[in-house]
Amino acid sequence: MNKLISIEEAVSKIKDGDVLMIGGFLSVGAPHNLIDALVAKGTKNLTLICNDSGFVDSGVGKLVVNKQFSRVIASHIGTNKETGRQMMEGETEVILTPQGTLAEQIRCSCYGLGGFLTRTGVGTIVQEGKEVVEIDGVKYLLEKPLKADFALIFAHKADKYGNLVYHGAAQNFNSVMAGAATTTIVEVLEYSEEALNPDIAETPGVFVNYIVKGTR
Amino acid sequence: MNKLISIEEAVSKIKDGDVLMIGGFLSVGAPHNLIDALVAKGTKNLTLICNDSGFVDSGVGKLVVNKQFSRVIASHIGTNKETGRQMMEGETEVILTPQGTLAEQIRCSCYGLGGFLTRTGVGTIVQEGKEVVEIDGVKYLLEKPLKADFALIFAHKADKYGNLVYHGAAQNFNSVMAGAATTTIVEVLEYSEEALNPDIAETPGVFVNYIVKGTR
Amino acid sequence: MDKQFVQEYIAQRVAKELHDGDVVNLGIGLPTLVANYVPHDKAVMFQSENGFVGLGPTPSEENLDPYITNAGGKPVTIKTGGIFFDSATSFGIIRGGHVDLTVLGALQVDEKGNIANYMIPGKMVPGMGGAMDLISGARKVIVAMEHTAKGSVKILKDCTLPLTAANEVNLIVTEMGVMEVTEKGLVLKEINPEFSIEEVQAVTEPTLIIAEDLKNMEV
Amino acid sequence: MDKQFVQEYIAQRVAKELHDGDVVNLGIGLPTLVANYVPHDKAVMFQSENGFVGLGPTPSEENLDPYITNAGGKPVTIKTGGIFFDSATSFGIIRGGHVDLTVLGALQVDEKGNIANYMIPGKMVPGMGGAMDLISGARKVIVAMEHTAKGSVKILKDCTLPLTAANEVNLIVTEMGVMEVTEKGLVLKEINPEFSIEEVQAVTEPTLIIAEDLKNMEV
Repeated sequence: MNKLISIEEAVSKIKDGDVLMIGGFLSVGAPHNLIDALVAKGTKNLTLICNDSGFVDSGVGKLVVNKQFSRVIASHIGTNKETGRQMMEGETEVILTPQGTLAEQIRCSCYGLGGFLTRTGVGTIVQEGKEVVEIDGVKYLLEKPLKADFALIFAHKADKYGNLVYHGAAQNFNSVMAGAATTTIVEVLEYSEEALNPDIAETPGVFVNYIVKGTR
Repeated sequence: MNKLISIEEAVSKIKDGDVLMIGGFLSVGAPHNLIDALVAKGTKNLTLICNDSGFVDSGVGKLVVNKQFSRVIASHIGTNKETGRQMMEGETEVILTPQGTLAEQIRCSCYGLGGFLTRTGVGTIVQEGKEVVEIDGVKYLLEKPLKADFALIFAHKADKYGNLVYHGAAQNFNSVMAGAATTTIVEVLEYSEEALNPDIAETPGVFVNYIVKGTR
Repeated sequence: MDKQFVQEYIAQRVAKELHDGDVVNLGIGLPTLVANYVPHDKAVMFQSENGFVGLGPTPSEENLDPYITNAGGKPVTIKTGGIFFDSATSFGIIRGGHVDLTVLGALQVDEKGNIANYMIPGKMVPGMGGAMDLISGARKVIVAMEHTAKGSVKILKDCTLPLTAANEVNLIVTEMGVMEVTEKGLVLKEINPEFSIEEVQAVTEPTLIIAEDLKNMEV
Repeated sequence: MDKQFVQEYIAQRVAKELHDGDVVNLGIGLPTLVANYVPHDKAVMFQSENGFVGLGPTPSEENLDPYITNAGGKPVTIKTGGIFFDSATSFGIIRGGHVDLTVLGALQVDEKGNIANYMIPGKMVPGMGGAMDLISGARKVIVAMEHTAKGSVKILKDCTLPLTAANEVNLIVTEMGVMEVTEKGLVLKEINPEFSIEEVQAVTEPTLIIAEDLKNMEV
């Protein structure tokens, strides 16, 4: 059960057409080294599930610029003009989702839930095509899980069992995505053969399949 | 914004007929001092939401023995014979709920969600009276949030802002209940005027209204 | 009044709505300015939807931590007593009513409390980010904006742009006055003494209900 | 075979179903014994539904920590590499298919993979605890039990007791054999050479499908 692999081995697992969850918020806490290796490899026709589409020169935005996505599911694409251009010109399908709904949809996949009810989006465009459930006079949208082949996430530190800790605002979607895809690969600043304190470790190693060492 | 109050002041807020979430798992990680003060006060006609009903001489079981609950919502009551007796003789209404469903119902209240879909309980007695939603050929039960007036929880340490850390298996339902009731009161082994490390603190102080110091 | 003065004036008035112990989320732009006017006797914690409570000011260069950023991706600090968490918890705090107040700008707002602030059909749509969650989830929603946009009316009977949320706005603060959204319509509670009621009404589509105890807007 | 021998025998056979890296949840009673027979070349982590992965043996008196207990409330230890979490995460692990295998006892199990193991109508109902979640959520569900209860049949065409879960059991291991739940019915894959097929069938309600490569049950 050795979870530590090279970045090359990690990205070689990802095939054309796969669905990827990628952590980070405006590229803060993104798995930058995995992204760079994926850009170099040029895997195509991917689906991105991410809070946003980063910047043209940072984070998942590099993959957008390299035209590796045919579909993007995000809460915000305003910081990367290329995503907007691809959407407007019909090159890439873009599905915009409220940020809290996106986080909860990802969690549902990890937690084996079939969906959840939220007031967010009621009476807006987000409601279109969704079931509206009324309970005690309050309307909710039924939102369903988002599934993925890979979750590419970033953590501050991992032990060899895959237990993770985060630092600062770099946690964002990373810990939510851990375990939410068929295969979870974490990029870390620090790797430890010694086990983390079980009271302090945040993400259980059972959610993590592979660990790669990052360089920044 | 002083959150630290005495145990007496804390239990004086709880009135006959209130709905209480109480943390702990077979009385491990239960807020023992708050429970003892509530036993002494004798508040009646309460509803208990808890993983289990503890033991006759430990945890929430003491409140059961003192006949302070008219309703108990739990996943298991087998370790406290008095709960079973009260249920069989019609003195106390007992609603048995799968443990994972109970945890998620409590979280829904904290997180402002209207419910969730789970496969747990499909085709069993738990399904009775609930909406069954079929998605892609899989059947789910629609489970709704559990609301409460008070969450009485236990943590290892609190800072004066109400941020909490836990130890060992004492976390269980405690961190899930924090913020899930109108008012959350935490009993702690250690109280600190100094702020906890923001990377390590687990429960945000925004979920905690009052802090009391425990003695064990 | 020049634009900057107007914005600071609105922010100052909004700051009077803060209560001791409040957890507050400020939208980008004008609402951000509210943080500069928190009364000194009130302990207010700002929430940052990318994952923490305790949002503090921009760091000095030597205190800069690349992993401590606000929802705009800019370096910030965390205040004593703050705490970091993941995006699911962040939106649990937002959607579960644990944010006491959110302050946002708007393209349009109407007398039913509907708000449109994230897209203009035909133009590039940046996405709603956390705005829908914030407006639907926060206990109190204040729209803080200039009363008109280059002369065109923004406070309407019915929003014409796609909504960010329906029936969620509680209070509208502009440089002209303070308006509360009620079941009967928009109630003008305070007016900037530089304007007459008629002047305010002239740039407001729905008929304003004038509060019996209409006050002068003070900052 | 005496009762203890039977139980140890069943537990040993179940242990052969463990794979390197598996996350496993063991029910109370007989299933707990499986932990004693983990093959030395396989790293298996046990999950404890009260909130951790890495369940270890009973502590010595000086190592006892009152806050480290198993799902029965008894003092245990946490192994190196384990981690504590809350009940929502614990059941996220269980319901999200992150538990590779759960082993439980049963009052009744049937050829459709239905299982009844938590209540007998008219008797005191202790509650399902985490059993419904575990059986519905784990990737593989093994029922480990004595073939009959004091001579009465437990493996049925249709469970008559209230179900804990429907169509979720994958494998049944008793002292008489190993049976797989398939769409066609119960397939006898292994038989304890101390018994004949006829003897096994005599205490099993549904007609057993005999595997073409029926093997002797070995531990």
